[in-house]
Amino acid sequence: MIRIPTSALIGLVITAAYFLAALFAPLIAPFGVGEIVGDVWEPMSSKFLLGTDGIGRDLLSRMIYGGRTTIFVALAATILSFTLGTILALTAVVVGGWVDMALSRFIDLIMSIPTLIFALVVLSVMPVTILVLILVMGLLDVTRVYRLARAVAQDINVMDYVEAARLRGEGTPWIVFREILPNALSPLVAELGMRFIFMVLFVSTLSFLGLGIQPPDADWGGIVKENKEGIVYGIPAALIPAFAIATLAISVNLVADWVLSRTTSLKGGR
Amino acid sequence: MSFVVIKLVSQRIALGLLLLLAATVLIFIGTQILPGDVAQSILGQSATPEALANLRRDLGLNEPALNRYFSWLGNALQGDLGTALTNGKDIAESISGRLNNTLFLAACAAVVSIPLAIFLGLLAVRYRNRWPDKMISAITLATISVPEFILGYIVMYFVAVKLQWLPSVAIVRPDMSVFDRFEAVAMPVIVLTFVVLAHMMRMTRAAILNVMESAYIETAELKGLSAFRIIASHAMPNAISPIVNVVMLNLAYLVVGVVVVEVVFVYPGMGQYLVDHVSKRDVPVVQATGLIFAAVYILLNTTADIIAILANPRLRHPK
Amino acid sequence: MSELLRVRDLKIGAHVIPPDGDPFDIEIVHGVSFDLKKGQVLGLIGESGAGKSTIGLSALAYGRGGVEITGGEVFINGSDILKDSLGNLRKLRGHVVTYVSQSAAASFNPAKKLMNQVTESCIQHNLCSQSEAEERAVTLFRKLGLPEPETIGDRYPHQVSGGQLQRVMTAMALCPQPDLVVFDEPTTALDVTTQIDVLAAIKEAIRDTGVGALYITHDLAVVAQVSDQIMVLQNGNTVEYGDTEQIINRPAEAYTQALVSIRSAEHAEKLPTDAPVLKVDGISARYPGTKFDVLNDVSLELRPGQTLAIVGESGSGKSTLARTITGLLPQRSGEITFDGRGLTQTLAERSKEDLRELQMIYQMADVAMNPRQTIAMIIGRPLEFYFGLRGSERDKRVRELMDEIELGPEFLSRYPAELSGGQKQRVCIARALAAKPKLIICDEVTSALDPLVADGILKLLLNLQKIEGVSYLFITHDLATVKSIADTIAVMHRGKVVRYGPKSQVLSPPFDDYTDLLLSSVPEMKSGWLEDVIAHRKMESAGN
Amino acid sequence: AVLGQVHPVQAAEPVKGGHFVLGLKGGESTNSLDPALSASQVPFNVLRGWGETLLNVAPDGGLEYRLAESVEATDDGQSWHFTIRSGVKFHNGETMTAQDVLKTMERHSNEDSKSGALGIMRGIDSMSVEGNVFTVNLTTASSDLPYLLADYHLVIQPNGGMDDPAAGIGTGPYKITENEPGARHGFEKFADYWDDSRGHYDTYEIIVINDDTARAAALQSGQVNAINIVSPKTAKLFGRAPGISIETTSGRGHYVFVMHVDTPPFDNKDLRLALKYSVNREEMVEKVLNGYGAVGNDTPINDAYPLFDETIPQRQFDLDKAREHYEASGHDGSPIILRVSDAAFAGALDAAALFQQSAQAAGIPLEIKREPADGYWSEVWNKQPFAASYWGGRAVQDQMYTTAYLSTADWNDTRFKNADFDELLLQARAELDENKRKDVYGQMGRLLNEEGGLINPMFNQFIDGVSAKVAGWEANPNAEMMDGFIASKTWFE
Ligand SMILES: Nc1ncnc2c1ncn2[C@@H]1O[C@H](COP(=O)(O)OP(=O)(O)OP(=O)(O)O)[C@@H](O)[C@H]1O
Ligand SMILES: Nc1ncnc2c1ncn2[C@@H]1O[C@H](COP(=O)(O)OP(=O)(O)OP(=O)(O)O)[C@@H](O)[C@H]1O
Ligand SMILES: [Mg+2]
Ligand SMILES: [Mg+2]
Repeated sequence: MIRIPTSALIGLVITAAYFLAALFAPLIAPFGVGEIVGDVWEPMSSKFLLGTDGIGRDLLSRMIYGGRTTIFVALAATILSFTLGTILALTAVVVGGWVDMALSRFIDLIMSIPTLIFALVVLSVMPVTILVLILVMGLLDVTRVYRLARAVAQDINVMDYVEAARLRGEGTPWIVFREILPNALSPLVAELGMRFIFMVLFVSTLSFLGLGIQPPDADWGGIVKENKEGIVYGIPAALIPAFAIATLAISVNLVADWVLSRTTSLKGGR
Repeated sequence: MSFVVIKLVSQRIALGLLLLLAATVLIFIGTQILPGDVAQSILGQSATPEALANLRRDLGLNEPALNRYFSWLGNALQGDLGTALTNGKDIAESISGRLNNTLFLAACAAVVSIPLAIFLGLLAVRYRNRWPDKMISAITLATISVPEFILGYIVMYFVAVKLQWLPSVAIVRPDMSVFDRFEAVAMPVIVLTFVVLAHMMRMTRAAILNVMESAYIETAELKGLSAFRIIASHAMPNAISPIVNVVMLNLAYLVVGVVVVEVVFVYPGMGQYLVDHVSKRDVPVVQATGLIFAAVYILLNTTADIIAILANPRLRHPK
Repeated sequence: MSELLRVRDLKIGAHVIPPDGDPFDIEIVHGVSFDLKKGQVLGLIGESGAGKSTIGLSALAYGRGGVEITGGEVFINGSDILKDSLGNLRKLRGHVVTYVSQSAAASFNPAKKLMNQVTESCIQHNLCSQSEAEERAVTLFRKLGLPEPETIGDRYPHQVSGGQLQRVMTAMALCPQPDLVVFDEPTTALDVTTQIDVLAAIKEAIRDTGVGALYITHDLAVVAQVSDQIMVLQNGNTVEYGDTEQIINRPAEAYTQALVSIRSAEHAEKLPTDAPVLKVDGISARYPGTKFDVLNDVSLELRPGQTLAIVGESGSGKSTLARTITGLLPQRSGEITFDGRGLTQTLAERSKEDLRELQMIYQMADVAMNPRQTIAMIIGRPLEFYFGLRGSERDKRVRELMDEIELGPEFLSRYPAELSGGQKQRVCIARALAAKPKLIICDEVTSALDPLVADGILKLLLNLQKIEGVSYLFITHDLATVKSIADTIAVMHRGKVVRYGPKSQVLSPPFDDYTDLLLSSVPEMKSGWLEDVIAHRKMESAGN
Repeated sequence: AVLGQVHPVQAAEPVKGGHFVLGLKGGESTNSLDPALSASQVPFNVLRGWGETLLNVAPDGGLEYRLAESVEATDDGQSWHFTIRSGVKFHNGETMTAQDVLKTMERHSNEDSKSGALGIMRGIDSMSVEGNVFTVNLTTASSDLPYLLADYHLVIQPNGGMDDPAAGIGTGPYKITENEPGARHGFEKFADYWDDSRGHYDTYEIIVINDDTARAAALQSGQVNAINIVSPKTAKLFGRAPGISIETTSGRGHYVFVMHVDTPPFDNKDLRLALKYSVNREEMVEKVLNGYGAVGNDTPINDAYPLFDETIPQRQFDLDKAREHYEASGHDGSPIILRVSDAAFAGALDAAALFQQSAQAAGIPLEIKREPADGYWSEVWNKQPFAASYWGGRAVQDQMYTTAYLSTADWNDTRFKNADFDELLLQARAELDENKRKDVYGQMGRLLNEEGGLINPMFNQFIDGVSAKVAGWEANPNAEMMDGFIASKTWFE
């Protein structure tokens, strides 16, 4: 059995709780996601455990359903951007030469186009579905992941043990996945944690551009925005989803930290 | 050695310029693809079809795209960015004011946040898995995961409304003293710092931890160096390239991505400027702004690449 | 004379966490005691993995990785440093006690110039000013026989040869003028002539400053020259502890006797037979960005089933030759023919079969293994890659190889950082053997091994040669090894081959100057030899 | 005949001086000083500061004479004579003449014009000047011309702004001193201004604050003296802050959903009625406007218009009727897609969500599709068959109907083409008897209410926030911020 430190345990429990809530949303949520059941911004009560939102929908139910979209979309986009970005970057470094040059500059190029223009152009030529949303988010983030992964891999690629593997005649996949990746893991895992947060926030940004999540469905960032006006008047409807995002972020990163401490240790973790 | 460096840097600069050229093409194409057009956007609901047609003709939207691209590029090379379709203002002039503001804000935020993030990162490594590390992580993660505008509202509410320490709107006037400018950007800087801190701090922490088990760290420890010196002077140089990349990413964000903070604090920067003109489909301005943003990205990315190579002697002097 | 170091009943353990399975504790050192006075040298010898490095580090109250000092006392100048606070330890380390690491290659910070690293202790402990420290360093570089002592400090660690790096490490330890230096195999990578310089420099430092030293080595002849007392270790236990003279001349224990006795690996020189398996024809090479050739018109031949030994001083280009043959460093001119076919300059164009048949064992074992792969993965990979062995078949072969290099199966699940220097070296050997190559380039493969294990390895190599006809390009500085294994010998000096021929011919007079120097520098296992040689050389140079 | 009356000057005694700051939503860095291009709130308010029109519509719906001293029409209502005020100076020192008026009108009515007022100039046959009288001849009679010429775009500029339309030179009480579109606009008192009852501040400035919360905070922290568009959700809470009053004014603006009556399934009257009946208007006013508004009746007209017919029965929320009509429509049950963005109006998504819920209760498969705010007006509105929209209303019913409901209307966003309706509109326009006209307008309203493609759940109110320091506030239903005259008509106590 692996001993899990308390902090990682907390992280795991909270993350798991959010995941489960998302998974079983229809079973748990007391009301429907778009159902108007009360007054505007009702305070917390036994009927509405977290109160109601700006037009009288049950906040708890919206949070539970919203978690679904948020976690699913953010997770899918993060995984996409991560695997693609890392593999591309590591391969570029390992293959080197003009492949590396061309790919890296191409990524720089894509990165230099303002996201807003990018998103709007995509929006205008593609149907707006969750899949497109995930693709757009993931692909935009690939550039960021790529640059980081490349920077890390570049330093590792010149190590003697990588040279030894080349000398053995190993192909690119082996060098990428077995020689470099394990040694690049900890900055990558840290970045993964961050990227997940950015994705959670990014979903709501894109939703407001009209891409993706359609009402009455919601995502947590979106619920924050829907209720943002109340914040300075002490109405918690916006703070609750913000709190959920923060706790999810912290939990995911607590887990990432734990993975990190296992990957940084040259002794296989302790 | 310095020769190698000069060659590398000049190569990268040349490439950067080439990239910029490619970026202009993409931006131009992008602005052509964007649905909707300026005439409609300017006049909105109160316009008539004739008025629209008139405006369109006035704005030269009927010429072929290729001609427009080359004449635009030619003029841009001479520093002439043209005039805005929407309000007829000289773009170079109105951008320069906005750009100054943006760079000023970005610089202030960078000066505060980058050293702070790296310092906190080092501190987190120093007290790894102990409470200072956990505190730093939890707080920065919490601030980064809260949408920017909420941070903005909270800071604004406490600092400006409750305590009345600072003005709630960061409006800058041309005749402002430097001190007043600092005062104006104080709150945006606080918020931006919160926003960018975590990413840089976490990467510093992770990248350094990744090299902390190397044998040379042991050597440093056996030299009796202080924990902090070991981290800062021995681990850091070997972890620099991911850190630099993340720092550059955040710098780029500070220059091109602070729309929300600009809006909340009413700061006249580039972000809002771009958004306004995109939504009005004011193509020349979008192109000019896109050009500047692309230049910023390319410059920062190139810098990151160069630093990464300079920081690693094995890349600089391959075997 | 006052007591500098006093160790009582030292026990050291390690916490091992295998990638699969439960963690467990092992004991590495089982209660060792010894004393060291100011100005004296205690030699620690013993087989690879006996715990020498671990004990050496305990003089700085330091445990590596999962290693922890579990019991006993270590007094430095009368105070028990195991009870010291971390702050006090920091004042001690790098100032009162310094350490010369066994693996110089990994121990230098790759991102910092050598000079900064050498002077750092002085500066950080406020011992002297930067310029003074640099002066000290340059003086040390010169004494240690490093080339370009004034400017070598401006290089980065990867830009100097293995032996040079090791000497810089010694300079780094001596620079702050400590009370006690722990030398962990400081001359393993050095040719005999250079070794004399280093030993002389160490002796001088001891004489001038009264520094005490713990000298860890497996080379009895060396330890005989420098140490006043010797402790013999085996499996973390003291086997024998006494004056140098007594241990060398009248060893009491069987294990010590075995160590002291001469080596047995021997083989008669074979005559040139078939067509050469490797033919190096007039190659020159240089490192990118530098302006002089490290290899200058080198031509050599190696026949199947034979061994070509390359000897030469540190920095003469031996490893560079190996890199060029393997294709890691493209030659500027010349031809390399392997098994009758011309070898392409770059690695990417060589066939998998070529690559398999030509294996290289790196000089610096610790940097040549991926720190995040277990030993089982490291040795198993060539089996899988070249022969497609999987599962139990592969495991079986891995175990066989482990047996051959005298490592138990408990090491299979360990990571490289959890091995001793010699153990890592052996793993690298096993990795090369796994490929069943035709030719192995062995770059200082036995230098980190104690005579007994080294002997075993040499026997293994010779045996393979006999059965499978493997050829070796054997880079070494150890002339004893050369004598026992080589058929042909090439002597390199400053990038050129200065003497080349069958063993019998190269090692018999008349000698050229350099070979003469080389042969006369082989340490002998008698005390006072070093002084004699030094005195003799001084006289000679005065005579000139 | 002379229409309307000069509006009486404010009763209280104004105090001169001070620096007044407005924090306004609705400004972009693309804004121009060219009156022709003014479209959002900030340019509108800026325009009101430096420019003036011939007339203003008074808060009570009457006319106020500004640069025109008097107006006379021929009896057939086809020719209108405007006597231009003399001695009025432009900011550049020149005197304003009837010639400037003519040029201005020509610039806005020119075929090549890009003016937002082009539509209302359409009925003009010819214009001329004689001495200080500016004459307009119409193609058909219209009793509403003075109202049309009160349009805020029609600011009189030297030589009609032909030389430099964006120079910002007018006859207004304030001169523009700084113009940073999307950020701020600075003004100082124009010393030679002709009307002493307006323009009490020495200087004033407009700061563009597009974020609702930031705007509220700026007022609360005393950085600005007045703000527009207080978010209805928080207006009550916000109004509790000390030193701030919330000023609400009912206007003619309405938050609507528009259906194209010529596109299936909306070409089916029963379906349209089903949708109309399934809107819970009270709830919407309560939840989206937080009570700051009034229910709509599926016509664009409310009691803020002159000649409003209050006898048209109010459509009620009636799920049974909705269900009945839905079944009668024979709709196949496929989702009816309503396209929405908050760009249409603040709270559009919320309103749509409420609509969806109540429609669902009636068994109508309404589905909401969120559209990007960017490009909403050009890509969605007036293109998609069912979308959210906002109409600010017009000065008079004729103008409103002409703009959007006439078969030939420029912005017929419901594709409502009804010959009877067109007939009635022309009839009303030429009718000079107010009672008869009111009757005709009533018929048109009923027609639209039954047949039209407009679902008008609510009329919004202007909610402005004003610091207690500011005196002289008066409600004005024509537009927010006292029809943009807040800087001209108020003063510091
Ligand atoms: N971190 C560790 N975890 C587990 N075992 C370890 C660890 N470090 C060292 N060992 C084991 O402890 C023993 C002693 O190691 P040490 O490095 O002291 O040997 P050494 O005497 O210096 O040998 P060599 O001459 O080969 O360098 C070896 O068997 C080694 O495998
Ligand atoms: N990457 C490099 N760049 C420049 N010079 C180098 C580089 N690597 C080695 N050298 C220099 O080339 C020379 C030959 O180095 P090489 O490693 O071949 O020596 P060697 O004979 O193997 O020595 P040793 O016995 O000490 O390992 C040395 O002087 C060394 O300093
Ligand atoms: Mg050792
Ligand atoms: Mg070498």
